[in-house]
Amino acid sequence: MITEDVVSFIKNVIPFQFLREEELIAIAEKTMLEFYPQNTFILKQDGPPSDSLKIIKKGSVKVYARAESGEEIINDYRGEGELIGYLTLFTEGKSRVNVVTLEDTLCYLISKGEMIHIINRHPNIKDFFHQSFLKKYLDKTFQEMHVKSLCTSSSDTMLYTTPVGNLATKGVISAFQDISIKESAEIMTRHEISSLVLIDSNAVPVGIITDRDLRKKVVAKGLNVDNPVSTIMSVSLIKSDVKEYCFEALLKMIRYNIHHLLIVEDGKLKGIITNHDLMMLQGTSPITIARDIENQYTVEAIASLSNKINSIIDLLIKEAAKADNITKVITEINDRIVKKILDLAEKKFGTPPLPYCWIVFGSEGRKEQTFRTDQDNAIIYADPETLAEDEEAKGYFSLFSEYVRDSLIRCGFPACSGNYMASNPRWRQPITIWKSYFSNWINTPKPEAILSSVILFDFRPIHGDFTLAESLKRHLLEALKGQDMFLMQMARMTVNVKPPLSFFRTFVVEKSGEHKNQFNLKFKCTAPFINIVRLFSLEKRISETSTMERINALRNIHDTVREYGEEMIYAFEFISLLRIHHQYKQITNGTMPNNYINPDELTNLQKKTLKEACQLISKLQDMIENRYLLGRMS
Amino acid sequence: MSYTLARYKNKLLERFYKDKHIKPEALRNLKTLESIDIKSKLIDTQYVVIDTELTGLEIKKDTILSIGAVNMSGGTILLGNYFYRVVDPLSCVNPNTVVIHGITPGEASECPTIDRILPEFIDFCKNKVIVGHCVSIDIDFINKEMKRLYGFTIQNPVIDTLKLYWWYKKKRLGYDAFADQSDLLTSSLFEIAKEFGVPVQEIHNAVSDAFITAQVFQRFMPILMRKGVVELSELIRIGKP
Amino acid sequence: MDILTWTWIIVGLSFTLYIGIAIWSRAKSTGEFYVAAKQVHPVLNGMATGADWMSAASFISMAGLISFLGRDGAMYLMGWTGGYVLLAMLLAPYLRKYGKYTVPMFVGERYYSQSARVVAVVCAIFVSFVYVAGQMRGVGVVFSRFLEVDINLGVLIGMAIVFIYAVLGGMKGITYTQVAQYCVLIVAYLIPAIFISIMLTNVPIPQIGFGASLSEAGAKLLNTDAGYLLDKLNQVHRDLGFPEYTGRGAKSVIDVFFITLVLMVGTAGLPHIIIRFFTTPTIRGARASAGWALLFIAILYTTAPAVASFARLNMIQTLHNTSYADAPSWFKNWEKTGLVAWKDKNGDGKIQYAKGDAFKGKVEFAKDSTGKPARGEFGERIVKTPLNDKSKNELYVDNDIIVLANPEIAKLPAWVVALVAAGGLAAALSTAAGLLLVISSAISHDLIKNVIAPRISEKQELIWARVAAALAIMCAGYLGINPPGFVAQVVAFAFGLAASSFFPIIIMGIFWKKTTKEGAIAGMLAGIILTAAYIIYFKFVNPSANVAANWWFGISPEGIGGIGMIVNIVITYVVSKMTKEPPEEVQKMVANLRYPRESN
Amino acid sequence: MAEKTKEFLESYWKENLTYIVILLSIWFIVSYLFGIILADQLDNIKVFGFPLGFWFANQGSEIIFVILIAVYVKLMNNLDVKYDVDEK
Repeated sequence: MITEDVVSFIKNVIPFQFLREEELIAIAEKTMLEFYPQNTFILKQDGPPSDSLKIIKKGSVKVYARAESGEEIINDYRGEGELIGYLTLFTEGKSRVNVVTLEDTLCYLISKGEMIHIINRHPNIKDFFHQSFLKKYLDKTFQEMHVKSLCTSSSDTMLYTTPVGNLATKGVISAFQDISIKESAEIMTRHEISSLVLIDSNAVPVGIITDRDLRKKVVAKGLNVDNPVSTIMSVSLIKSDVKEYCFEALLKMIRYNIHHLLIVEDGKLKGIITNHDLMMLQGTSPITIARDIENQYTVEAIASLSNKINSIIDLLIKEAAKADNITKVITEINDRIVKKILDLAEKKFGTPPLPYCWIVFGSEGRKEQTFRTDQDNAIIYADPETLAEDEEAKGYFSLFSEYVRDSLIRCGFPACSGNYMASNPRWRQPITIWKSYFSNWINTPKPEAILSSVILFDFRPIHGDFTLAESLKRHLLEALKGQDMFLMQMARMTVNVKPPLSFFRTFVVEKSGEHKNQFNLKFKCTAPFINIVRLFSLEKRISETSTMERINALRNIHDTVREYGEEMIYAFEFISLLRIHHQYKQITNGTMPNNYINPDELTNLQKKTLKEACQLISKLQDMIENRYLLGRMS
Repeated sequence: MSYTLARYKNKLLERFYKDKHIKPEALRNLKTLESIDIKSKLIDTQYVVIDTELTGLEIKKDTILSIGAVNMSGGTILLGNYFYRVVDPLSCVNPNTVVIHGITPGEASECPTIDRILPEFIDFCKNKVIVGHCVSIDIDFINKEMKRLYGFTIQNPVIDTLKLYWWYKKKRLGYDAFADQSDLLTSSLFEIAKEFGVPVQEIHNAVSDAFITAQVFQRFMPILMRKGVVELSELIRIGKP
Repeated sequence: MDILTWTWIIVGLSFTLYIGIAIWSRAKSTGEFYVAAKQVHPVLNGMATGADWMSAASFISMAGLISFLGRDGAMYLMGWTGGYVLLAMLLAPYLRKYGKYTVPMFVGERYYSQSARVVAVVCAIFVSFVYVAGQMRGVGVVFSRFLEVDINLGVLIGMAIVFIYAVLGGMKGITYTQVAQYCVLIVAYLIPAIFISIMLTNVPIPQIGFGASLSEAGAKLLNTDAGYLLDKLNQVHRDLGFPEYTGRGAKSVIDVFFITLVLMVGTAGLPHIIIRFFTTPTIRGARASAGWALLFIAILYTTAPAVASFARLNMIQTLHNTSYADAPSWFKNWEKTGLVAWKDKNGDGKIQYAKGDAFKGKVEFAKDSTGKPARGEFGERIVKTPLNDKSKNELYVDNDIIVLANPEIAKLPAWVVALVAAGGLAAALSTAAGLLLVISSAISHDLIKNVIAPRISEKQELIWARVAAALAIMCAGYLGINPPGFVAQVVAFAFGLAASSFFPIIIMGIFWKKTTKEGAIAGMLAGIILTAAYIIYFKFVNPSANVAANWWFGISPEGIGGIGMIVNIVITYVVSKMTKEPPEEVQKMVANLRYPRESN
Repeated sequence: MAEKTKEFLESYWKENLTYIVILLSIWFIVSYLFGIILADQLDNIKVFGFPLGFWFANQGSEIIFVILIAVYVKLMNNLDVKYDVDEK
C-alpha cells in the first residue's frame, strides 16, 4: 500500500506518465520520502549538486538565483507534481540555483543511480530530460507557463542571471595612454586588432583609439605620429562592471548604439564584451533590432522592424526573464522607435521654432509596456516670448505632432482612444500652461481632473529638451505639497475597483457574455495595484514613474511600503508576468491579446499566488480607505 | 554511561555465546550496539520504524499477529524497502481483536510462525535504531520471543515517538518546570499524525501504522535539530521508552 | 398584524437595505478602470449629510422638546439650521481651499504649532464623545420600545449594532447607506405628520397645517370646537395653567438668545460636520453642498414644530381627566418602557395633567418580590420616586415619546408606528457611525500617528482605529445608560464645547492673518475651560444651584458656550496683539485661502 | 496671462466680505431679532393661524436660511468669474 500510493502519484507526473504500471512499481520500490520544513533550502546556489530527482508530493518551492549584486532572480515557483533538481543530476558541478520551500513540503526522491537506470531503459524519459521532447510536447499542450519557462531556462546561457564578467573576453590588449601614436599603431598591427584600449598607470581605462581615428585624425590631417596617443583617443567610454548582468550590458549597448562594452572591475579594465557575445547567449537579440532601427530613414522601414518586437518577447519569455525586465527591454526599443520618428519629423519640418520636449505617459511613462499599447504622448515647449512666436509654434507643432501620430500608427501603435496625444492641441502647450494644468487638477480634483492626473502624472521625457520636463516634474511635486484633498480624491479612485476576490476567497468572474467565467486581470489587479503605488508616490512626492522603481524608492520613506514592500514587489511581478504570458499565449495562438483570464485554467500554485496578490491589494486598499476615511469623503 | 555499560555487557554476552550454539542472526543483533555510534548525527543514522499487531495486551496470554517495519536513512523514508509479515499465532486468535486488525484466524494460520519470522525481523533491524510509537509494548512482545529463542533481549537502541511528542509539547507549552503533566496530552498516533499534517489512513495494519509513525518521526527531525538535538545520544535520552 | 410584528418587519427591511447597500458599494461591478471615481451627486451628498447631521436628538427628542417648551423650543430649530449659513459663508470654501481635511490638521498648520494641534484633537475627541453618547441613548429609547425591553438593555443592543456597523464594517459605502437612511428617516417623519395634519386640519402639508384651523372631523376627534389649531392649543394651555404655547416660554430672552447662538456656532464647529463640506472636489461644490444639506435638513426641521403642536394638543385632550382604565392603549404600552408614568394623587382614578413635575427627580418604578413590575390598584405601574407635592400634575411624560408615540396617539395604522421606529434607528445609527469614525480617526491618526507615536506601522494604526472606535462605543454606551441630561441636552453640551473652542479660532485663523499661535491656544483653552467649568459646576458639582437666579446674566449652562466663544475671541485677539506676528509663510497661506484659484 | 494686481484681488475679497456682511445681517435679523428678541411684539400680528414671531422662530428663519445660502452660492460663483479666480 505504500508502493501503491507512490505509483498512483507519480503516474500523473510528467514524464513518468509514459511508463507502464509495472515499471512504475519498480521505481516506487526505489523511491524515498523526504520532508522539508518551511524555508528549508533543498538546493543551494553554488552548493553541491542534487543527488536525486525530487518530485513534490505536497507543498511548494521557490527556485531562484542570487546575483552577485545581491538581487534575487526568481526562476520559478513549483508545486505538487513538479520536479526539482534534475538538471544538476546529470551535469557535474555546483547547483546554479537556490531551491527553498515556501511551506512544509514532502518530496519523493529518486536517487541519481536509479534515475540513470530509468533513463537508460526509457527513451521517452530520456527525451524529456534532454528537452527536445518536452518542447514538442509543450508546444502542443502549452498549459503550464512556468513549466515552459523552466524547460527553456535550462540552457546554460541565462541573460538575466549571468554577470557580464563571466562572458567577457579576458586579457584585452591595452596600452598605457602615454605612448605615441606610432607605438599604438604598431601594437594594433602586431595583434591584428582594429581598436586599442588605453589605460592609465592604475589600469583604469581612459580612452580608446580605432583604425578610423588613425585614418581620420592622423593620416588625413598629417599629424605627427610621435605625438602622444592621448591627443587623439576618444575619451567617452561606456563601461560595465563585471557584476552587472548581461541584460544590463545589452541595454547599454542599445542605448548608446555601440557594439563593444568595456568590462571593468573596481574601475580597472577586466575585459571586453561584444554584442556578438550577447547574441550568442540568446540567439537573436534586441540589440540587432535597436541598431536596425537606428539605420532606417523611412517610416515604412521602421514599421516593418517594429513587428519584430513580438519575437523579442518570445525570446525573453523563453529566457524566463522577469516581467520587469521584459517590459524594460520593450520600452527601450519602443523609445528608440519614437525617437527615430521624431528625428524624421524634425528633418521633415525643419528645426522647431522653440525648444520642446516629447513626453510619454501611461504605461509607456511607467516603462511597463508589453504588447502593442496605445500611444500616450504630449509636447511641452518653451514659453513663447512674442505673439508671433506663439503662432509659429502652434502651427509647427500641429503639423509635427500629426505626422508623428500617423507614423506611430503605421508602426503599430494605435491612436489613444481618449485622445491623450500630442496631436490633440490640449496636449501640446508651453510649459507655463502645462504647469497651470497640473495646478488646477490638484486644486480642483473633479473626476475629469483625477482621470487626467492618473494618466499624465506618470510622464517621462524621451526626446528633446529634458529640462522642460524636469521643470514640470518639479512643479508637480511642489504643487502636491499639503494637497490632501487631491490625494483623497485620488484615493477614492484608487479603492474604487476591487480585486476579483469574493468574500469566500473565490475568484469573481463575469457571469455571462463574451468573457463568461473570466475576469479582466488588467482592470482588476494590475491597474488597482499601479494606482495604489502611484498614490503612495504622490503622497511622498517622489519623481519615479515606473511601479517597481516607485516601490523601491518608497521602501525607506513610506510606512506602508516599508511594511509590505517585499510582498508588493513579488505580487506586482507575478501579476505582470501572468499577464504577459497570457497575452503571449494568445498571440502565438493567433488571437488578439486581451486581459481576460479564466482562473480555472491556472495551476493551483498560480491560483494561490494570484489570490495572495489580490489579498495584498485588498489589504492596501483597506489601509488607504482607513487613512483617508473614504466613506466620509463624498 | 549506561550505554557504555550495555555495550560492555553485550561483549560479555557475545563471548559467552561464542562457544555455545548461537544462531548467526542473534550474533549479528548482539553486535548492533557496537556498530552504532551514539555520537553520530541524527541525519546520518539508520532507523527502522516498527509496529506490531497483537492478539491482546496481556504479555503472558497474548502474542504477536503481524510485524511491520519501514527503513529510514536519516530523515528519508525508504519507501520500497519495508518489512511486513503476518504471523501464525499458534494459538487461538482472540475474536475481539479481529475487529481491529482484520486478520482472521484462518488467514493467520496460513502464515509462518514467529520462530521463522523473528530472525528475519532482527536481521532487518540490524545496526539500526528502532523507532516506534508506544514502542515499549511492541518491544516487550518481541523480547518475549527473543528470550524464548535466543535467551537475550533485542539489542537495538529504541526511541519512542510518543516520548518525543511529549518532550516537544513540554518545550512548546513550557510546563516542563512544573509537574509531569503528560497525562494531559494525547497518546494516539493518529491524533499526533494529524497535528503534524501527516495523512492518516485508518487501516490498522502493522506496516501502515509503521509508515505513519515513520512520517511523524520524519516531521520531528527538523524540530529536534532546531531545538539543538543533533546527536543520537541526545535523541536516545529524550525518546527513551 | 400587530405593532410589534410590523416593527420587526420594517426595521428588518431597513437594516437589510443598509447592509445591502454597504455590500453593493463594496463589491463594485466590473468598473472600467479609466473611468475615474464618479463623484457622489451633490443632491445625494446633501441627503447623506442630512442623515449624518440629524441625530437621534433631532428625530426623537426635538419635537418633544418643542412640544413642552412651546416657542422656546424654536431655539433648537433655528440653532441647528442657522449654523449652516455660517458654514457655507465663513468656513467651508476656505477650508476646502486649504486642502487638508481635518480640523486639527488645519489648526496645527495654521497656528504652526504641534500643541495647538493637540489641543484641537483633544477638543474634537471630547466633543464627539459627548455627542455620540446622546446617540446611544436615542438608540436605546427606540430599541426599548421596539423590543419592549428596558432602555438600558436597549442601549446595550444599540452598542452591539453600532459596533458591528462602524467598527467591523468600517467606512465602506457609508455615504450611500446614509442616503438610504435619510430616505427612511424623512419618510418615517413625514408620513405620520401628514396623516395627522390631514386628520386634524384637512391640509396635507404639516408645515402649513398647524397654522390652519381644525377641520370638523379634527375638532370632533379632539373633543373640542372649531378654530385655529394654535389658538386651541393656547386655550388648553391657559386652562391647565401653562403659559401660552406660542407665547414666551419659561426661559428668559437672553438665555434663549445665547442657547440659539451656541447651537448655531456649535454646528459650524462640529468636526464631523465640517469635514463633510470641504471634501468636495471644488470650492463651488463646498459652498453649494452646505445649501443642499440644509435644504434636506430643513424639510424635517420645519415639520417638527407641526408634529409638536399636533402631539401636544392630542395628548392633553386624550389623557387629561381620563380614567386610567379608559386610557388609550399607547399609554399602557409606553408605561412598560418607563417613558410615561402616572400616580393618582387625588385618588379619583383619573389622569390629571397640570403645570409642574409629577415626581421629584428621575422616575423609577417599583418591582414586586418576583422582580416583575409592581402594579397599583388600577393596574398602573408603581413609581418609587417621591411625589412632588407642590404640583397637581399626576402625569410623567418623557420628551422622547412625542415622536415615537405620536402615530399611536393619533391612532395611525400599525405600520406607521413601525416606520417611526425604523426612522429613529436610522437617525441614531447614521450619526453614531459618522461620529465614531471621526473619533477613531482622530485618535489613531491625528493623535497617535502624528503626535504620540509617529513610528507605528500602518497595521498598528488600523488596529488603533478599531480599538478607539470600540472604546468610544463603550464610553458612549456608559454615558447613554447614565446620561447627564436627556438626549437633546447631552447634545447641547457638545455644542457648547464646539462653539467655545473650534469656531472662533478657525474663523479668526481664516479672516485675520495676524492671529498668532499663542493667541489661538490661549483663546481655545480659555473658552473651553470656562464653558466646561460652568456646565460641570451646575450639572454635576452643585445641581441644586442650577436655577436662573444663580446664573451669570441669566444664561443657563446650555447657553454658556456663547460667552465661552466671546471670551475665546477676545483673548485670542488680545494675546495675538501682544505676541510676535505669525511667520510670513503662514500669513501668505491665509491670504491664499481667499481665492479659489491661485493668481499666477 | 495678465498678472493680477494686488488691488484687483483685494477688491474681490472686499466684495466677498460685503456679501457676507449683508447676508449675515439678514440671517441675524430673521432669527435673533424676529425669532427671539422682537418675537413678542411680532406675535400680535397674525398671518393665517400663525403669530408672526412664533412663525419666524419655527419656520420662517429655516426657510430663509436655505434661500440665503442659495443666493450666496450664486453671487460668489458670479464674482469668481468676474475676477477670473474661478476654478477651471
